[in-house]
Amino acid sequence: MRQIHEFRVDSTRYLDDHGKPLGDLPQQARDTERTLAAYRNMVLTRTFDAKAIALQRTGKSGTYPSVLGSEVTGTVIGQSMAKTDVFVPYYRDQATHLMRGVALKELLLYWGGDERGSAWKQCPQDLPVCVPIATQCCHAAGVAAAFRIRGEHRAVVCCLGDGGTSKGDFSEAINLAGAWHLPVVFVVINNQWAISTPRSIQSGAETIAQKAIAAGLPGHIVDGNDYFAVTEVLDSALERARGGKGGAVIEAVTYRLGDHTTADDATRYRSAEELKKAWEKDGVKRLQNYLHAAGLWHPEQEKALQDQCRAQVEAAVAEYLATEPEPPTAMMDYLFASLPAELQSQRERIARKYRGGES
Amino acid sequence: MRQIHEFRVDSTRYLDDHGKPLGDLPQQARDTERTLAAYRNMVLTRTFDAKAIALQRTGKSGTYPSVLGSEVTGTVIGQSMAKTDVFVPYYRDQATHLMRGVALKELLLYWGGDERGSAWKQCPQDLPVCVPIATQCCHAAGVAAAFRIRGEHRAVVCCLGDGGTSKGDFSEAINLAGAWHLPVVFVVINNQWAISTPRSIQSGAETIAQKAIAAGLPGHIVDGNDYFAVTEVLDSALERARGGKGGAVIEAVTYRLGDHTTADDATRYRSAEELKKAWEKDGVKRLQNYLHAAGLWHPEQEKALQDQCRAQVEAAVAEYLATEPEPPTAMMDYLFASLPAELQSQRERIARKYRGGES
Amino acid sequence: MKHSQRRDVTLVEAVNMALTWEMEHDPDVVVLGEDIATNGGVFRATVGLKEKFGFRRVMDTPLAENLIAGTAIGMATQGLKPVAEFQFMGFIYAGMEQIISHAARMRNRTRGRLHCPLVYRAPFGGGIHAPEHHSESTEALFAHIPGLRVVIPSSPQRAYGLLLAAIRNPDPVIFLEPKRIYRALVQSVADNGEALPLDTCFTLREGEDVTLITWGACVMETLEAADELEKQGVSAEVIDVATISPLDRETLLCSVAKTGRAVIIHEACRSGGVGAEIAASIAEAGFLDLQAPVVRVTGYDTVMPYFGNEQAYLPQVGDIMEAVEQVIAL
Amino acid sequence: MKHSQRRDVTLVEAVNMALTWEMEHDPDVVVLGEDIATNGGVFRATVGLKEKFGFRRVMDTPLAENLIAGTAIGMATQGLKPVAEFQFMGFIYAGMEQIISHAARMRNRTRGRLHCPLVYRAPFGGGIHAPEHHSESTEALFAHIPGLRVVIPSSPQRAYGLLLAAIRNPDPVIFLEPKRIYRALVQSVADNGEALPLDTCFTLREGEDVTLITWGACVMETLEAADELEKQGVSAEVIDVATISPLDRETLLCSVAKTGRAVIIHEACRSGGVGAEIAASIAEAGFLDLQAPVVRVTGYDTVMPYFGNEQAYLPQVGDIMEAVEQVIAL
Ligand SMILES: Cc1ncc(C[n+]2csc(CCOP(=O)(O)OP(=O)(O)O)c2C)c(N)n1
Ligand SMILES: Cc1ncc(C[n+]2csc(CCOP(=O)(O)OP(=O)(O)O)c2C)c(N)n1
Ligand SMILES: [Mg+2]
Ligand SMILES: [Mg+2]
Repeated sequence: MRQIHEFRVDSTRYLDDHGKPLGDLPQQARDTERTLAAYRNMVLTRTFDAKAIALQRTGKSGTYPSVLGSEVTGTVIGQSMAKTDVFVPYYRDQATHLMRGVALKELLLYWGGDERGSAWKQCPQDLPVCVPIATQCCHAAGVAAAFRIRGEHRAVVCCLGDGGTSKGDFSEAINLAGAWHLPVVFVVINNQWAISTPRSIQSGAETIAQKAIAAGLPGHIVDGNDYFAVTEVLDSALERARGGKGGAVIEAVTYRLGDHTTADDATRYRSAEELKKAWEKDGVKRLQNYLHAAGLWHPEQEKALQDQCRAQVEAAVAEYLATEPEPPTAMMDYLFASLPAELQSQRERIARKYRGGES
Repeated sequence: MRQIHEFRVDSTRYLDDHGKPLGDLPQQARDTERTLAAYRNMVLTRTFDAKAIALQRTGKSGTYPSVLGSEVTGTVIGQSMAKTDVFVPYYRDQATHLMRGVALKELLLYWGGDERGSAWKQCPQDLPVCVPIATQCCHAAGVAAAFRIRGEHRAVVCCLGDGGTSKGDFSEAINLAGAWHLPVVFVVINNQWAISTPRSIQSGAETIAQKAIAAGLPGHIVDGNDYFAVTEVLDSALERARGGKGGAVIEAVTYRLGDHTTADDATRYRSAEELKKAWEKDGVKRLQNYLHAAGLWHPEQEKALQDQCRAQVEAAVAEYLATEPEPPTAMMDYLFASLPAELQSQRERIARKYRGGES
Repeated sequence: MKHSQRRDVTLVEAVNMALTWEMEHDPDVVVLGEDIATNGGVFRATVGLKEKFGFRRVMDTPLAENLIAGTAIGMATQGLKPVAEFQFMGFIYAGMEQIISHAARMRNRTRGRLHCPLVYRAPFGGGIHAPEHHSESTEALFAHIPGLRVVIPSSPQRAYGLLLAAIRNPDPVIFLEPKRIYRALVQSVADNGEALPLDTCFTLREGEDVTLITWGACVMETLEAADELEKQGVSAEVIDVATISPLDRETLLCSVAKTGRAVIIHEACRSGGVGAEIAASIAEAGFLDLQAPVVRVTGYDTVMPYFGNEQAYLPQVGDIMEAVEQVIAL
Repeated sequence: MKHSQRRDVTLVEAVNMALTWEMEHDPDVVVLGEDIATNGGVFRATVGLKEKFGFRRVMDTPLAENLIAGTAIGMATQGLKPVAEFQFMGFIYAGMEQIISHAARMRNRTRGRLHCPLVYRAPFGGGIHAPEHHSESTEALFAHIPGLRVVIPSSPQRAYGLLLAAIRNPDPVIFLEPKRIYRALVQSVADNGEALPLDTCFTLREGEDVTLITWGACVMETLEAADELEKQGVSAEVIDVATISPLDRETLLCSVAKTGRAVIIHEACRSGGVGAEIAASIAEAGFLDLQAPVVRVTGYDTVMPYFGNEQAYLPQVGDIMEAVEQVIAL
């Protein structure tokens, strides 16, 4: 006697590769101000990104992971989240951080090797950039559990990459989200690559969204370069979460248009051909096309925006470069709430060693 | 524009709770010898189990995890596996170990706190009992990868519990099995409990089999107390694996009829009512009923088998109790292939300390 | 309301008493782990908490230590004070990445913006006839990680006072409970919410001739040895290190300055154990005080044997006596 | 066919040379890890292997260190000799449970029936301006685990010879590569498949007045300090411990017996570092030889700072000089 149990995930897109609506747009599309605000953030992010790479190339900063290709999804996350929600990032979320109010200078400090770059003023509860892959998924579940424990109607958004879904942390965290009905939405930025490892080696699963089924969570695929699709799917997932209806896993399908980081050379493992194809789906250009076609955006506005973003980034870079380095003694000052007696002597040694090292 | 992607798992059973066929039996059912051999192993396992518990209660052994409720699935695993396949167990697989040729005395030594209980003579490549939950899943993937690397047509069976599926190791291992098309079948013994934690707290997923979808593997649910159902599903999964068609996840639905271990008291967290219901589905009794009804088994045969199993177990226990303990110096002798100079002096200290401790 | 009632309790009961007190007085304290709610923990350390405080604050988790470690961190960043239990120390390793890379660093890497006021509890050590992987003493792994406090009680009173201190401490604390003495002795403990200081050794017995330095279950054998030594006219000072990281070197050095001799006793294997750091520190800062080398009485550099031979692995009173005779001889 | 051709190589190239040699001569050797096949590893340690030996023996894995650690164990039980790479030591922690509870114990717990002839490679240490979590030196965590060998090369020649020895060794070896000196110096290495001994220190420079004990990248600063000291008329013996576990105490003690003074230099934080075990061992067994306390020059007991301040964390030549002056003064 054989029985069948069925499971499903859905996938959504509204714009074609060139920004032409494939049919009726969701009603959020009527909110022109929101759409334009998103577009501005995408352009700012892309302007920042190019500058950050240049700083590394000229020895003025450290290894940096380009966000090229993630701007649309990242921007939507920042837009859909409420101020009181908590964002749990990985390390390629510049677009979201900027929407959440992280200062350009803070991002520069972080990637410039200065811990103060994580002392975010505007979104003090958001978790810092997370380098150990997928570990942040468990933190996201914990933050969401804290909301549930206190009966707060807030939600968590956790970002990770396609590679991150192979690490147990992701499975354990989404499983807890399902078991405890936690208000947390996991957004997987599927940019097709984990450094040199293609999506196909990462998992035999046809889609990443279907991993949600293992946790009893709804799974959604969305074109990560389609502003309207990401907005609709994320808005409704966050609404469900805040309403106590539990979490979700969203696979945002996009492509990593840059090297993995400035330390990487993607030409070693992927073809120019593939990259060229991916550029044709670029979501920023796509939204720009849509705005132009809809008569909501004009070349001179574009030029003004470009100039404004460049100026904003240059100002931040100037600030960053003018920032006094932290004194070496700082390495002891934030380890514990109060420095144990035992470590005082080590701190004094550092202070002695570095003239003016005392803070 | 919305699209739907569908996924499925199947579930199989052939016998009702009392052993009455629900319809036509699979053709394996015609192999009476195989069926009787399985039944004998189930009875032997159950006899051993009761004795092992008694030994712990009387201080003649250590903490022991009763296998009550897993005998049917465990026996089928041992039966379906080829001698050249490799078994990667957890710690509740006594039924399988006995089918694979592990000696009763070896099992007694292991649970009696003697490492020699893992030096299995008859199945030297099977991995030892694994206590750290789900860690064995990665070993199973590695053994299967070794087969693939060497182009051998062998398969691996890896056992774990329902609780074990919550640990990242399981997800990571099945994901690799899917990505690399490894010849490994994961059998989840879903006995509804992880010590005191019910299946419902373990995951929000309606079934455990659906976790296979996350890895792009086929997932099967089977009544773990239905000898014919488990046999059919496992036989075909192993055939696929050996044929290079990849792995699978099988959820064997059963119930833990005993305490978690002799250190546990299940009455603290589950009802007598629930336990009574579970006994009504007992797979050993179920198969016995089937055999009687089919005229393949008679009361006197049953009695003879019971006596024979008791005698066999008593003999093993006598051997176990008569076994000289390992000398304390043994703790140094198997750490490395050859003891580093540095550890020699520590070994000598042990030898000096324990008269006759020198081996 | 400090209902300062005294109770005769074992070490594990004192743990339960401290958890109960703090959960009653601080709504931010929550506990999570495997089998800790309905079952009250496999050692009963959390028994009764779910009934008193409800499943929202007393949470049975799915079976995943990495998840337990990481979820507690997420909760802590929201200002909760999670007390997470690892069922046995042998199963904490899956949580190492979360503990080392996040719990220990959250405050430092965010320059104080976020922090982790959490406690990771785990029963540790051998000697209870348990199955393999249930007898670990790898406290040294955590003592080497900056940003963590590692606290080990060795009596019901210290279990109560130190656990309260650990929960109230704004930084992550690894709280290791010597299960071999979970029920070895009963002490009268005042249930008044009074914490004991962290980062401080406890001198359990004053002496002149030799300093015996230990922690955890070995405190029992060490005190026994001190009694034996007294009969032989040797006056031993016994120090329970209690907080093995950060280490209270001052108390240790003052004692050695007095006795001129030190023996360190721990259950963990010898090489790279916490005894090494203590011996190195004493040998360096106490160089001129020492009249004999600092000797270590420890487990052997091998895996803890299955229980049939575990006693042969554990340091015994005789081993301590032998070591003391050796250093006294010089 | 020992084509004993010499090549001028860096440390990371020597690693690649050793892997290539052994894969050519032993079909059981396989390598796995993240980005090691097509990309040849983020430091290029495995470049060319996939082209030479094919994807069956050179495997890019999904992104999961626990899986990498555990899969290698499974392969090893089948008699393969996996060399698994952790992309950075900072990401090895997810594999701790597999390494501690299985790799280190398989032989012991099966009484020799199964074993783990595997190598876990990881670049470690700071000083290369890397992002956070990319500059760990937590070798002490592994040195405390019985059943593991922990090997750290500090030159192209030793990288070649020690990696060959590690792969051929029938037990698990943690092979930590000091990435700060991956390309710091070029040596002529004979590609002849000759291994160097494990469990042995290497005396890099003989001296009379003080013994400088170190390993990994710090060997560079230590040799520099020895040169400086010579100018000042102080003759320093420099020992590269190389195999930090199990430890070759004999070589260290013989040297201290000669010099009467020892300074230990390591990058890892001070408390509970491998320097503690070495200092404790020397202070105990070398008690009568020591004319001054054993001093440690190490990283501080805090998290390695982001790269803006990492130099302030790392031991420098000046720190070593200072320590030597201190022990010589006595
Ligand atoms: C636990 C861990 N292992 C390895 C690394 C090294 N590493 C950094 S990014 C990366 C690839 C991640 O790919 P993906 O998750 O797809 O995110 P993407 O970078 O493509 O956005 C790896 C292997 C790490 N940071 N953490
Ligand atoms: C990593 C790890 N964590 C915790 C434990 C303690 N423990 C032993 S068995 C068990 C429950 C396992 O339940 P399940 O996987 O369903 O298997 P079952 O015992 O029910 O057959 C737990 C928590 C362990 N052995 N390993
Ligand atoms: Mg990616
Ligand atoms: Mg179970």
